[in-house]
Amino acid sequence: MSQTDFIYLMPLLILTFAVLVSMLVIAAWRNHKIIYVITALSFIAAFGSLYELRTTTAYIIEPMFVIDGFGVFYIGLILLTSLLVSMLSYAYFEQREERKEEYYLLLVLATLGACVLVISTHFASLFLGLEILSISLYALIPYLRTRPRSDEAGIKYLILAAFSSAFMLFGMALVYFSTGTMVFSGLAASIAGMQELPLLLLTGIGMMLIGVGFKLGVVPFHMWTPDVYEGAPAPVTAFIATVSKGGVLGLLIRFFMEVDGFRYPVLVTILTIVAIASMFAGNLLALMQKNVKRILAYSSISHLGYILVAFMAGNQMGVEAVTFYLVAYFITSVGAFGVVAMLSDKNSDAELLEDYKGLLWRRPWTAAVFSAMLLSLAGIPLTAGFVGKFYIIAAGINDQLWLLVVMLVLNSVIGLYYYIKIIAVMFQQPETEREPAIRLRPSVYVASAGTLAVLALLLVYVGVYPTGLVQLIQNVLVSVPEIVSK
Amino acid sequence: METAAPNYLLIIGGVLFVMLNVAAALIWVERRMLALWQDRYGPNRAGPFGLLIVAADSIKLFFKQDWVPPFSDKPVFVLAPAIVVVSVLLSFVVIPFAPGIIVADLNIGLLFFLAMSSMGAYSIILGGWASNNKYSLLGAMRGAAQMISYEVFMGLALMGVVLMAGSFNLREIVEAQRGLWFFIPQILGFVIFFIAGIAETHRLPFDIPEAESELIAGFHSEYSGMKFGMFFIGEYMGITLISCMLVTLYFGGWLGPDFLPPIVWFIIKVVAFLMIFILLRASMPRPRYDQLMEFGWKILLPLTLVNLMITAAVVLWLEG
Amino acid sequence: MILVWLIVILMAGGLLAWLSKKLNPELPRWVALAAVLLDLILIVYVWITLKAPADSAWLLRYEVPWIPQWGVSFSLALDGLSLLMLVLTFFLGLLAVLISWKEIKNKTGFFHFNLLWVLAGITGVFLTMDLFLFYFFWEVMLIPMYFLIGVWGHENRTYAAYKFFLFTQASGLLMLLAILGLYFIYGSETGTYTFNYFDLLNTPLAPAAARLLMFGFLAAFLVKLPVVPFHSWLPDAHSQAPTAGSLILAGLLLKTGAYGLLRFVLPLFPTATVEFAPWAMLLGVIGIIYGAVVAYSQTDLKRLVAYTSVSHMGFVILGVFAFNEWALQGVVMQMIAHGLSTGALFILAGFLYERIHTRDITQMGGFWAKAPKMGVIALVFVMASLGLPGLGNFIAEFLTLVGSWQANNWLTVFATIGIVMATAYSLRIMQKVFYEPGPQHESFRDLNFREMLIAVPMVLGLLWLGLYPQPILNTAKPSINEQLQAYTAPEPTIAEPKTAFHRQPDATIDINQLAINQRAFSNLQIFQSSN
Amino acid sequence: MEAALMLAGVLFMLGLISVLIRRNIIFMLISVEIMLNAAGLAFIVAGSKWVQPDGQVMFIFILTMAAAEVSVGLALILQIYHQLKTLDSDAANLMKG
Amino acid sequence: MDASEVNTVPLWPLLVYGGIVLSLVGVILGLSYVLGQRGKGRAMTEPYEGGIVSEGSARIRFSSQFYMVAMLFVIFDVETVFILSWAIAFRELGWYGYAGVAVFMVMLVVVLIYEWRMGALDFGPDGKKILAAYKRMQKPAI
Repeated sequence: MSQTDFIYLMPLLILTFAVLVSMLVIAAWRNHKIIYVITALSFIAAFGSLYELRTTTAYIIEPMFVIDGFGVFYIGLILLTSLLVSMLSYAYFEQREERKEEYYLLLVLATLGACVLVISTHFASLFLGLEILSISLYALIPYLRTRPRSDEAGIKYLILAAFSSAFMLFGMALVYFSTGTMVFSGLAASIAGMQELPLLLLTGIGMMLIGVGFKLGVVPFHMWTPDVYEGAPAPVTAFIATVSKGGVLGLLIRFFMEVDGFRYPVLVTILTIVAIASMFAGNLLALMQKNVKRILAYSSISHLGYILVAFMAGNQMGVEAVTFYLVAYFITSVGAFGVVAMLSDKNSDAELLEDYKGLLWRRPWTAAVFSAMLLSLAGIPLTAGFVGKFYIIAAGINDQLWLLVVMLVLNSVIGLYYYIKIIAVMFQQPETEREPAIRLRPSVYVASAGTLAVLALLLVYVGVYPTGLVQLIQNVLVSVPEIVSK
Repeated sequence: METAAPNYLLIIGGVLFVMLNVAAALIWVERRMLALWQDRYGPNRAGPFGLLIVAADSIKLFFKQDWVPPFSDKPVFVLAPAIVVVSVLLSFVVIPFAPGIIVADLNIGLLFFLAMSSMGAYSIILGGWASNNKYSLLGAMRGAAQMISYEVFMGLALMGVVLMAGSFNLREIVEAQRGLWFFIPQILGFVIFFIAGIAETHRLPFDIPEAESELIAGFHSEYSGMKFGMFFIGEYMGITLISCMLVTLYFGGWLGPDFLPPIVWFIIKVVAFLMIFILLRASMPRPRYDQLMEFGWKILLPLTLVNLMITAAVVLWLEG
Repeated sequence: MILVWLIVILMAGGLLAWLSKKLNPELPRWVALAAVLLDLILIVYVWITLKAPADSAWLLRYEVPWIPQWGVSFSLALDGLSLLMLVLTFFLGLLAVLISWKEIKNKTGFFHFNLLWVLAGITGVFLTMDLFLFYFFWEVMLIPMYFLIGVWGHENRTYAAYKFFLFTQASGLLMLLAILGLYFIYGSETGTYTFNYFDLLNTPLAPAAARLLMFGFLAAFLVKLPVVPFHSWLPDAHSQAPTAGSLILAGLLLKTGAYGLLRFVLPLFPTATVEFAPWAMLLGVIGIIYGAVVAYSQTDLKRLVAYTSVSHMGFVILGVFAFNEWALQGVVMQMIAHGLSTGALFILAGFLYERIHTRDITQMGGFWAKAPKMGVIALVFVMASLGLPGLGNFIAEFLTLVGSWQANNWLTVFATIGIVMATAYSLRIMQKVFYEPGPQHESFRDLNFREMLIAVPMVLGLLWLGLYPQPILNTAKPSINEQLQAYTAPEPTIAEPKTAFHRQPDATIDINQLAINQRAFSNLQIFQSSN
Repeated sequence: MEAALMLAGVLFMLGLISVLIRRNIIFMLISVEIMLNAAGLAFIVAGSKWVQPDGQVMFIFILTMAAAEVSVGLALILQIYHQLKTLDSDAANLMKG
Repeated sequence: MDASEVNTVPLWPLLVYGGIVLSLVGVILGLSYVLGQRGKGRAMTEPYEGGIVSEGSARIRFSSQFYMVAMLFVIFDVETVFILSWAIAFRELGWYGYAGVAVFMVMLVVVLIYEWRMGALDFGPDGKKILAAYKRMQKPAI
């Protein structure tokens, strides 16, 4: 470690420091606003520190991390998303009676984990990042202890996540056993010459994929998604949908690109099946749901399937598409769950379809934002989701993945149905006049309404004028030789 | 190793024999000493100065009914006292009584000791739980809480010694004390280890899990016969073990002026500590459970950390 | 730049209309009216002032890069075909605003927002010369339409809106795949990746790929048109939509399908289209007859009119796949005439619904006596729909049939039978609604001034189309020739020379055919001037 | 070496099967711990095969993670027991679909 | 760890010792089973709870404070593992390693402070809570 190493790890250090400081502050003086400000500032500071890191060459901290454009971009994305989530959380928790302060602590920690994940190049750092993220989530999911379903969601996530961690670890151990290295590049070097992977190594990589699959919530490891989405507080759900999955995805891209897993037909076949199954399972199961959070959960399964389509392209365009789609998906998910959080009252989240009846007439702006988010999820023009889906289809066609692309298109149509269903519910005239939502304090209201407005504007901006983002993604990928060379 | 091929069988036999007897003798010693300090006679009927009281007691225990309560969890109930004896006896394996007199000169000796001593918590919690008796359960819970808490401070306090000696091997730790016994630089560590040691053996004054006056013997209320005897003897062997560890880690083990053989130095030091243990029992009142726990977490833990950092800094500084 | 303004005015007008609701619930109507009127004036001004350059069919072009990384540009262009379509769009748009004046009472702001954005999407579709942008606008016009049906529609609106949306969206995605396929094939062949229409026209395509890609485009356009197996969304959507929605659906949205066929399918995939032509024409004829038969058996007035659309659109596809100037001129005429006549019939249905709150024609009757003005106007509309000479539809259908006769005699004969059936269902409307005695309705009033303001221009428009169609034909001619160029110009080089050799006969046939067409067309002009 | 790896594999399978068939949440947690420790064992075996300390380092990490997880898990289980009065995982199944 | 050094310490004495210890325990338990008298008393089948007849099962819920201790133990004992690994190698690591562990310790201390303030380290009955409960009990009377 040298002094430059510290500069390059600055975002992580800032987050760690923020955790310690807020812990002390909580110990000294419990105050929701102060902790929130510290959290937000730490995210902003960490994001600001990325300015120093924008590079065109990869900086390697042996053997754990590599800070390259890809990593910096993902860290930035994660930090901004977390910032938005924390802003939503403020309004969400302000009206609740539980202890609120520790929530931010865990949020920052989870963000830290995700950041570690996307720059790791070693099994140890991978594992550390993943576990920092997961363990924070174990506590975040059942944070509202008095909710009937929160514990259930928490324990389900805990057991399944630990279960998947075990798979991942055993897989790593097998890989380590057969290659003698835990560094991605070393692993790549040792299997570079092989046409066929030895059984032990294949099993190892397979088990690691199972672990990643669990965290991503793709079929057949998707069982936890709807329950956890439903049971967790809305901002936490937004966090899981975005940062948690995005971090793991960033890792998966880095690992696969480095190892060049696309050379092995077995892995490609498995991933293809997983992608198709995820798309179908997510969309078909979503059709039957009456709970908005569950619908979004199933939709997230299918969206991960879409992302895998671009991932399967396995070239630079594929990575660009995944990254772009991820940005769009982040904006959209945070926005959608932000609306859910905003409409939630003191006792329960606004999650049933009935809660949204006539929303368009009660709160037109909120409903408009929500509609925009849903249309983006459905991939309708003028929204970021459209460009993202377009990018993915383009990447798929470019790599001749006709089967996957056709499946994707088919699923887009199925998906439309339930997104539109929610929108249709918002049109309906409410039968009874619902009592007006509790008036939040203006400052709190502004925080969440402002966040939603920012998200909606971003959504349209990226949807109408994606050039800037595309350019940015292409620029940052230049510093990653593993991706550009493909 | 100084002797070319130590006679291990002899050592094994010797260690076992001595330890069992020391524990037995301790029972008599303690009763006599307590009596002395409390101005009464103590055991004085069986044999000269009541010396045979231990033998009489153990014969009695053997012939008592081997009672396993019908409401208990039977296998666990039987297993619990065995665990305490086994774990304590096994701990003696790594103690260097004198050069060459050691059963297994493990280079992770200290860790072995820590591992074995934490096994003790199992016997208490299993015994208390299997008894299916509310007082036993309470005693077991308290005992477990106390033991696992002090386990932490004990381990951390030991780290000071490890830092100075640079090894987990107890023989090497003793060798490292040739110039200066560690209890001088590590006075803080020594005090913490001593307190933690008492708590680990749930010896008076920290006998909270079995406090007769509150919990009617706590976790071993339902035990009788030789199974009770094993808990009983286990406690005395535990005291011996802690004394041996104290001597090894902080008081130079067998080291001493040449006019006495090393083993004798070791015995003298251990006996001194045993006496201190007995004296403590005679002189200290029992703290409340919460006082004990808070003392540990709020005072001992920060102290160990401070001790650790200072020790490391000083060692590094001295070595340039 | 004026092309951008056409779209921007509508979009901005939409937002403004939505926001102005806060000030006054009536304000959105005026804002919307102003926006559409402005556009109409603009486009008519363009029509009158702009003369086509001699060497190209394109009157105006506008292009700025949009997503340069993907070769996407914001590219708009106007030729005669688009010009006509835009005039129709803004004219019908204006009527749609007027027709809603009294019908839509709640959420006026959002309604006009959606209305104007549909129009904006349609304008974009007619103007854009970039395939990415085309798809973009193609989708943009769907969502507001969905809202129009879903929020302000009749009793069964949710179902209808779903059906409309899913059908069009699914087919649209297939088109997206085809667009991307074209994009990548062009990119890999030439090294430049672009969505530009004019560049992609030169894509060298292997026959198999061309066929697949063509089906992708066809899927979207045929569903939109609609052609018979894919038509089932149309009766539902048309009958459940509010009057303005039906007007736009029938008058404009269907035309985007026809426009897409003309603009994209024919020039992009000349050989594949020729292969497919007999089948497409067959589908067209089936549509004509099927639509007519089913229309006759309807009792719901709007549904009836909806099925007549199916029938009329059959002529469009018949004409498009005849590949000659006559037929294509007929198609263009049919698009405009049908936009006016069917739109008019929906407006009529709207008037009736406003008065007696039903669309069931068994509940109507004897209105001739009560509302003579309405009766006369309805008579004109119905006559237009059945293709009476002197009204626009006649010219359209006649031209189409002349063109298709040259392509396929038998199918044309069957299509002619369709016209006869049109007479039957059209007269049934008059008979049932106006002549036959029916249930009594209190206070059935005749058309008022606003309603006359809506109806009279449509009557005039239909008469104009029927009596003096030359301006329309002249305007459309250059661009139609441009679309047909692919069938006369030498074939684009094809990847496999063997196949190219096999293709040769087809191409010669086309050229011969066109020579015949040229002759026939000069005859037609004589015929028209005598009319 | 392979034998030790086999042992780890067997342990892992035992834990896996046990997670799948157990209905008591505490036992499920314990089974997961077994799986984690099996992974740890595999790491140590691998480390000793390549004569590197990495395997043991990973084991310490696993230990830490398992500890943290058990802490949270136990707290959650307490909460669930408090609410449902049972630890049957079928009972903790309010959410369906 | 040097492989040759491990081999100089024979492990068999440890195993022999362990075997003897285990068999000794077995013998003691077996002997007392064989030698012990048999008998039945009236109250021998009841748990002894200070002479009072036992009420209910001993499988009772106890204070969550005990779980808290378990968690504290888990946290800090695992930290010990890291300190341990450092302690054995701290000479090689030098001041650099010292700084690392210092950071680690700071984190530990922060956690400790936090827990202290949150009351995780208060094991006795909480006076404030009892008072609050007492006041709640009193309220209905007023």
